[in-house]
Amino acid sequence: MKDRNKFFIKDLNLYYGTFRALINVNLNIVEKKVTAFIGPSGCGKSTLLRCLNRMNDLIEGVKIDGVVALDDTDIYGDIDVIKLRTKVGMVFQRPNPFPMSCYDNIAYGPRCQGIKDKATLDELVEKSLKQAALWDEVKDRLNKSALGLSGGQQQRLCIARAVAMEPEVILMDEPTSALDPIATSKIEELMESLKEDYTIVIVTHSMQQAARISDNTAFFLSGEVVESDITSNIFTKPRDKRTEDYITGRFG
Amino acid sequence: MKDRNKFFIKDLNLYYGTFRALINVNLNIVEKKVTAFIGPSGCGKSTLLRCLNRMNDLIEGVKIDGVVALDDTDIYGDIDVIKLRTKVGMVFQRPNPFPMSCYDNIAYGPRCQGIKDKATLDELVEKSLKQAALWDEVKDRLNKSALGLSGGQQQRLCIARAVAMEPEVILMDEPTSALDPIATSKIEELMESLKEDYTIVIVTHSMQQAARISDNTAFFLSGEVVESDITSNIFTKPRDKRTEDYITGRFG
Amino acid sequence: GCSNNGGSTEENETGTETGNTTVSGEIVAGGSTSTKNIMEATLDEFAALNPDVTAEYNATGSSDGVKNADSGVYQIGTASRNIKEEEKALGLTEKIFAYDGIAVIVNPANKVKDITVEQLAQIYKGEITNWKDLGGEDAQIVVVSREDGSGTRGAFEEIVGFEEELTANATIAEGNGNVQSTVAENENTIGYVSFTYINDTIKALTVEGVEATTDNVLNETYKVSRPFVMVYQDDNLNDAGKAYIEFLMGEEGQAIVEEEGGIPVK
Amino acid sequence: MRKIKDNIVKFIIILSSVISVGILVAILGFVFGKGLGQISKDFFVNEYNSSSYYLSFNAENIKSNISEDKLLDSKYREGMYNIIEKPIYIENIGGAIGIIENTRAKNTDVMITYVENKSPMSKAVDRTGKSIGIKEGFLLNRINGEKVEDKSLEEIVNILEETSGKIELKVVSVGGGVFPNIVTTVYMILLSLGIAAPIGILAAIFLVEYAKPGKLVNLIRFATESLSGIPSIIFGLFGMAFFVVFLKFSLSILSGALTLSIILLPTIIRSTEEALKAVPDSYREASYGVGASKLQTIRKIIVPSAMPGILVAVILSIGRIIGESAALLLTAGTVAKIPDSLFSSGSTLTVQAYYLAKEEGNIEMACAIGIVVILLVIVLNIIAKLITRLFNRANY
Amino acid sequence: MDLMKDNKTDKTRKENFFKYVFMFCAFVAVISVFAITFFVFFRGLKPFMPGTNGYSIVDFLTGLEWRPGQNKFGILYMIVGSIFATAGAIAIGVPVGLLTAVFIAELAPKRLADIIRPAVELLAGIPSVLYGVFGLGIIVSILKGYSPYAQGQSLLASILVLAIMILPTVVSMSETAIRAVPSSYKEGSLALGASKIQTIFKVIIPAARSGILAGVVLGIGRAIGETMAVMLVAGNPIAGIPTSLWDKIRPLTTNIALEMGYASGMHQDLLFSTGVVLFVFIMIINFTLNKIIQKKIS
Ligand SMILES: Nc1ncnc2c1ncn2[C@@H]1O[C@H](COP(=O)(O)OP(=O)(O)OP(=O)(O)O)[C@@H](O)[C@H]1O
Ligand SMILES: Nc1ncnc2c1ncn2[C@@H]1O[C@H](COP(=O)(O)OP(=O)(O)OP(=O)(O)O)[C@@H](O)[C@H]1O
Ligand SMILES: [Mg+2]
Ligand SMILES: [Mg+2]
Ligand SMILES: O=P([O-])([O-])[O-]
Repeated sequence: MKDRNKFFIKDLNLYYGTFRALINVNLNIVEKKVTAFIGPSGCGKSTLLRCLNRMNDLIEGVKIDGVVALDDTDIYGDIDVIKLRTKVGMVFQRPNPFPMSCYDNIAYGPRCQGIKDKATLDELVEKSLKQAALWDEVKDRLNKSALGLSGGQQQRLCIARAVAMEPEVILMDEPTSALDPIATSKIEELMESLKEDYTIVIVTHSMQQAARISDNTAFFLSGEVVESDITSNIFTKPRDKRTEDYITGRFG
Repeated sequence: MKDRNKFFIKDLNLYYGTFRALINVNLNIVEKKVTAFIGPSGCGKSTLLRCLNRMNDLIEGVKIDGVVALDDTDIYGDIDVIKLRTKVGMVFQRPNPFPMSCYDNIAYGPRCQGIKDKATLDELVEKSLKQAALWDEVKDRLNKSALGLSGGQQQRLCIARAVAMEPEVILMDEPTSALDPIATSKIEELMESLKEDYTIVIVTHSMQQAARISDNTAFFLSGEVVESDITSNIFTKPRDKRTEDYITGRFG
Repeated sequence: GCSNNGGSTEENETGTETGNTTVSGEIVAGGSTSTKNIMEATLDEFAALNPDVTAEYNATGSSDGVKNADSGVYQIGTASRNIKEEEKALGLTEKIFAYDGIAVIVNPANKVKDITVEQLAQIYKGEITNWKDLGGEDAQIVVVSREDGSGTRGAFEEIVGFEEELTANATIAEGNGNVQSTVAENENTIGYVSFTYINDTIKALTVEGVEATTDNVLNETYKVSRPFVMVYQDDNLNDAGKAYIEFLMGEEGQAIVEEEGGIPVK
Repeated sequence: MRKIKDNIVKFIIILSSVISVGILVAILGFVFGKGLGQISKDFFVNEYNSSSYYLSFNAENIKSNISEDKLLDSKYREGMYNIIEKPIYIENIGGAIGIIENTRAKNTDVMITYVENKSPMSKAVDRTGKSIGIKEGFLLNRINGEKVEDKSLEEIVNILEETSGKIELKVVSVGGGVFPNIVTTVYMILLSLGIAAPIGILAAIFLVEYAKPGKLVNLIRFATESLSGIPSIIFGLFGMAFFVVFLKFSLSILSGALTLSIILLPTIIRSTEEALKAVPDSYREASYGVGASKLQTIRKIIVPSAMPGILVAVILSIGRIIGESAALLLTAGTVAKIPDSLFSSGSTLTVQAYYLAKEEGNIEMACAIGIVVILLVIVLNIIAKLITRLFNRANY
Repeated sequence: MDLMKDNKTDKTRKENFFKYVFMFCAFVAVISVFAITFFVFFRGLKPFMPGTNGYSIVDFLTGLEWRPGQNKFGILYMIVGSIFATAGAIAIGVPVGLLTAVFIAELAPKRLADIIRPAVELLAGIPSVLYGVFGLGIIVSILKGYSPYAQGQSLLASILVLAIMILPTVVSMSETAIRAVPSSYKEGSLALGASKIQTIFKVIIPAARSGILAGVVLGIGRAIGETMAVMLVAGNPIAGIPTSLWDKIRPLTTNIALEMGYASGMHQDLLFSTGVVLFVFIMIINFTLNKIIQKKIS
């Protein structure tokens, strides 16, 4: 099976006011694979990730040029942003469940889409929680506040919340950086199983993590994508000197 | 020259309320060396570091037992905490210059000690900034607000501020984690030069950084010090399986 | 019920026992603070006799009473002084419904008992400034007056005869009550309030030997008195308003005026 | 050296705190000391003014076996009255009357102290035929037009016993309470908040969530900020000229509430803005991230999360309504009666206290009202704390 | 393609409808704000307009006597009195309030702070009339014993009453501001061997400056705008620039409240003019303090 590109990014520049945070980014993101963005702090990983579901729209003074296409549609064209976001889900660095019950957290997105039927919602909640490997842990406390969960559980709940929308892509911005090792490994396992159905893009600070879980890796430096390739190539035979320096721990 | 222990930590336990954040920690910190604390998030690195100058005193509900001795004096005994802190300086994760001029930032500590003489202060400021490799960059803007400096410069200013107290030990809690690679490497160079005069303890998330700059390394896991040794030993022949797993990126 | 909706009130039948024709409607009155007690008592009695009447009185000041009677906010406005020239120009109907004495008050600790109108004028003009000149102790006189525009002040200045020459040194207190409290709190003060506000926290002086009583005002021996006036636009009066005015000016109403410490007009 | 200096400064700090607290204690002591004596049950349930009624009924012979003790043991005794002459039961009217002394006004009155179950008095009608009913505690003023003032208890009893057929009594309900002011205060709170809270909260949502930062928002912010510094007397002037005179709402609780609303708006807008801004962006991001629309995000996530802050703003506003006097005096009037429509005037507790101090020099009563107000404010503060705590618990 | 926009759905309509509801409310708020401003200025400036047989603005602003009956409407002595009273209240209330806030936020044991804080907030809830009554009953009575005049109503009494009244505002705003100072500043200072007091005065208070100033602004607003309390203790004379703490003053607000019920015609308009002067006062103070805050921060 030939790899199909889910996202196609061409000559993308992004400015925060006058500061150019992304510089001529060209990148393809392959369908049903895990793509990792690595690079030192402030290099623009989160910025690019948030371009993919137009989350940057929320920030005042952001200007963008270039093309970001999802399945060949330019998402910066005249599209329905809300629909885009139902297709491209997102999980954030800090677990951010809503201050409501676990059930309501998962049902939030579908309800916003107008799904009211209790049975449908019940089913969706159960399915999503199972996919997020959280069902067994929370099935008895579905109606308790999600804020009472542990950090790792909260993060899986957020993944379940994203999954409940049945998106095509899931974006994850350092999803494990606030978690302990055990929770981290659970989430990594989860990603492994999710990639059968979803295209996953993950930002991570940990090269080990990128090496462990991703199929493709893009290395960022100061707003540029220095190199992108299949993960093993990046870690074993980087083409760029800067990539090599970073991989071998000469900085960062 | 035989290594002398600057800090001697024995059977230290620390509780945040009922949560035991440090468990029977035993550790020696060698004079005029760089000691790195590594370990996954939440394992107690910062907590131990803050024990060394009793910064934890500020937190409500902290209880401590065990011994932390500086040059053979138990710092949790009947000592003058303020004097302790002049001897054991600290640099934080996020640069936290005071909202005043660069000059006043550096002169702050000495002034608090009662030094008023302008010439003495001038000299001290210049010397500290030079030690922190910042003099050339700020000498023309000493009277401008420190908040106008870049992140890396701010962090070096904070180091200069600590140095101005002419302490014996400098504690650094992830001093480069908020900085870009260039600023990071500058600070690493700086540490290299500072260790001739000072005992340095640094918490870091980056194993590469620990490997690059430290002489000794302590590996933490869930509140315990799993292993501490000279850095090359930790990274090449760890005695504990968990250390090895962490070093080789199996978690964290 | 047998209320007389919109019917006319040919006749004032209050005071008789049975078979009353009552009026209905709303009376909004307001104005002078000094007339408040009288107005409230008569309105209450009137409303008791005519249960379908609702009545309220807002004590917002004499000038406000005239102004609001003109603008229609009040159906009936009251003033505790004579209507001024420029107010007369508004073409409102005026009616004096009572007279009032103004008591000159001092602190109960003050030894002075009597004062002349002449002395009052001198004190308020700032020409006499020490109690010893009045036979009291050697202490400064603290002159307390009311706010500009107050009916009580207007009347007092007019009667005592020092119009617009109030000493710059006077303390201005708002309302009869504040004059009273201010005088009660300091033994060197002198002030003036409506008769209706005399109580035991203060002492009313005799003026030229005459005691501050209703009788003495009626027999014209007590000099410091003034009229209570009501003003209204004729076509702004509803049935209830008309009937009320008749009631107030009648025997019943005037009896209440007297009960409340005012001096009836007849 | 440093120690000494630190200690001196510490001493000054503590001294300042002692002064602040001392002032508080002094003020509370003053208010409670002056006012406490005035507070009784009557104070809360009575009208401020006494009101008179002419009520008539037909004499009937109602026997009663009420005991002597019971006759003395009526409700009025808890209030501000002392019995001077023991009440006498009169079969003709099915009730007892006695002579009492008003401890506050220091005068004596004839009071109907007891009304038997089937007494004709409870079916008494006013002159329009409306049934009002004579109640225990009413003062008796006239019998068939004849004043009772100068008569002895026996004479009065005799007159009543001898009258047969229709009897008309003039009775007076006892005043001296602040019930109407309490009711007016409640109306004022409901009305002003009913107007200002929705407008203010929705306006704040617009400013935080919709408006692009720029000149317009800055202008609005500047306007609201300067407005919060304007003395309320100026609002009173505006309310008087605009609502009272121009719109012809007259001196009424409506004019008062509208004026108060304008006073409250800046505070409500500012505090709501702060509460909305304090909602972590992560909630917004998460909501948009699952494809919620802006309105959905506002309604389901942002406003509920900002609720404690908004509620606190509302409660602070209530405090402001309760404490306001200058503006209300000019717009809502001074009538101490329960307003029977939006267009009747009424005085809140604070206005009444102000009025009593200013016009009647009745400091004790003003302080008594002050006590009620202070208690109200304490209750409100506690509610505000509880709300914050409740919501905080929900958050962690 | 299913990502395409569809503007005609119910959902978008609803979104837009509510957006306009929000906007409408914002405009109502703005309009009422401007209506008041416009109205007060309109009425207040009317007497000074050329063409009307009004009053000279110069006489108004520089006059030393307020005798409406004699057509003398000078408010300079009131302006001076207001400024003195406000400045005095700030000079006393701000330091005491600030230090109390420091005590509550930094020094007091948690339990004590939890008692003092609500107690001080309670002070803010007491209707100002009662402050006036308290001032008349206690402060004025005490001052009378020391005054060279035979009475206690004075500038000093006004200052004291106002200082008490601005205390709660200053305390709670300063306390909030002090609490909001990032703990990193405090940690940074303590880690340098500064004592607690040094940290408070050299780092925390300067860093909390803008919040504290905001409290001061509100406090000034309250001091200038306060009517009912000062009216009872100021003396409100009809003329005379105060030259000592014992002189009586007639604050601008009091002037309005005293006579509004009684005034008509030009007299009433000139009371509005007094309101305009107050308005301008507050604006100027807001503006300068904002400027100061901004300058200090940049
Ligand atoms: N809202 C913003 N306004 C202005 N500049 C911003 C904003 N967000 C990010 N930046 C800047 O853009 C650059 C890229 O930021 P970004 O958050 O994408 O980095 P990152 O690679 O995700 O870093 P990290 O690993 O620390 O999350 C940084 O220099 C950052 O300071
Ligand atoms: N003030 C506090 N109160 C209660 N628990 C705390 C507090 N500070 C830290 N902890 C807990 O103590 C444990 C150790 O925290 P610490 O900050 O020392 O970890 P760390 O190793 O520095 O982690 P990181 O790399 O994320 O900085 C964590 O589980 C943390 O949740
Ligand atoms: Mg990032
Ligand atoms: Mg840490
Ligand atoms: O309120 P006055 O009766 O003095 O006008």
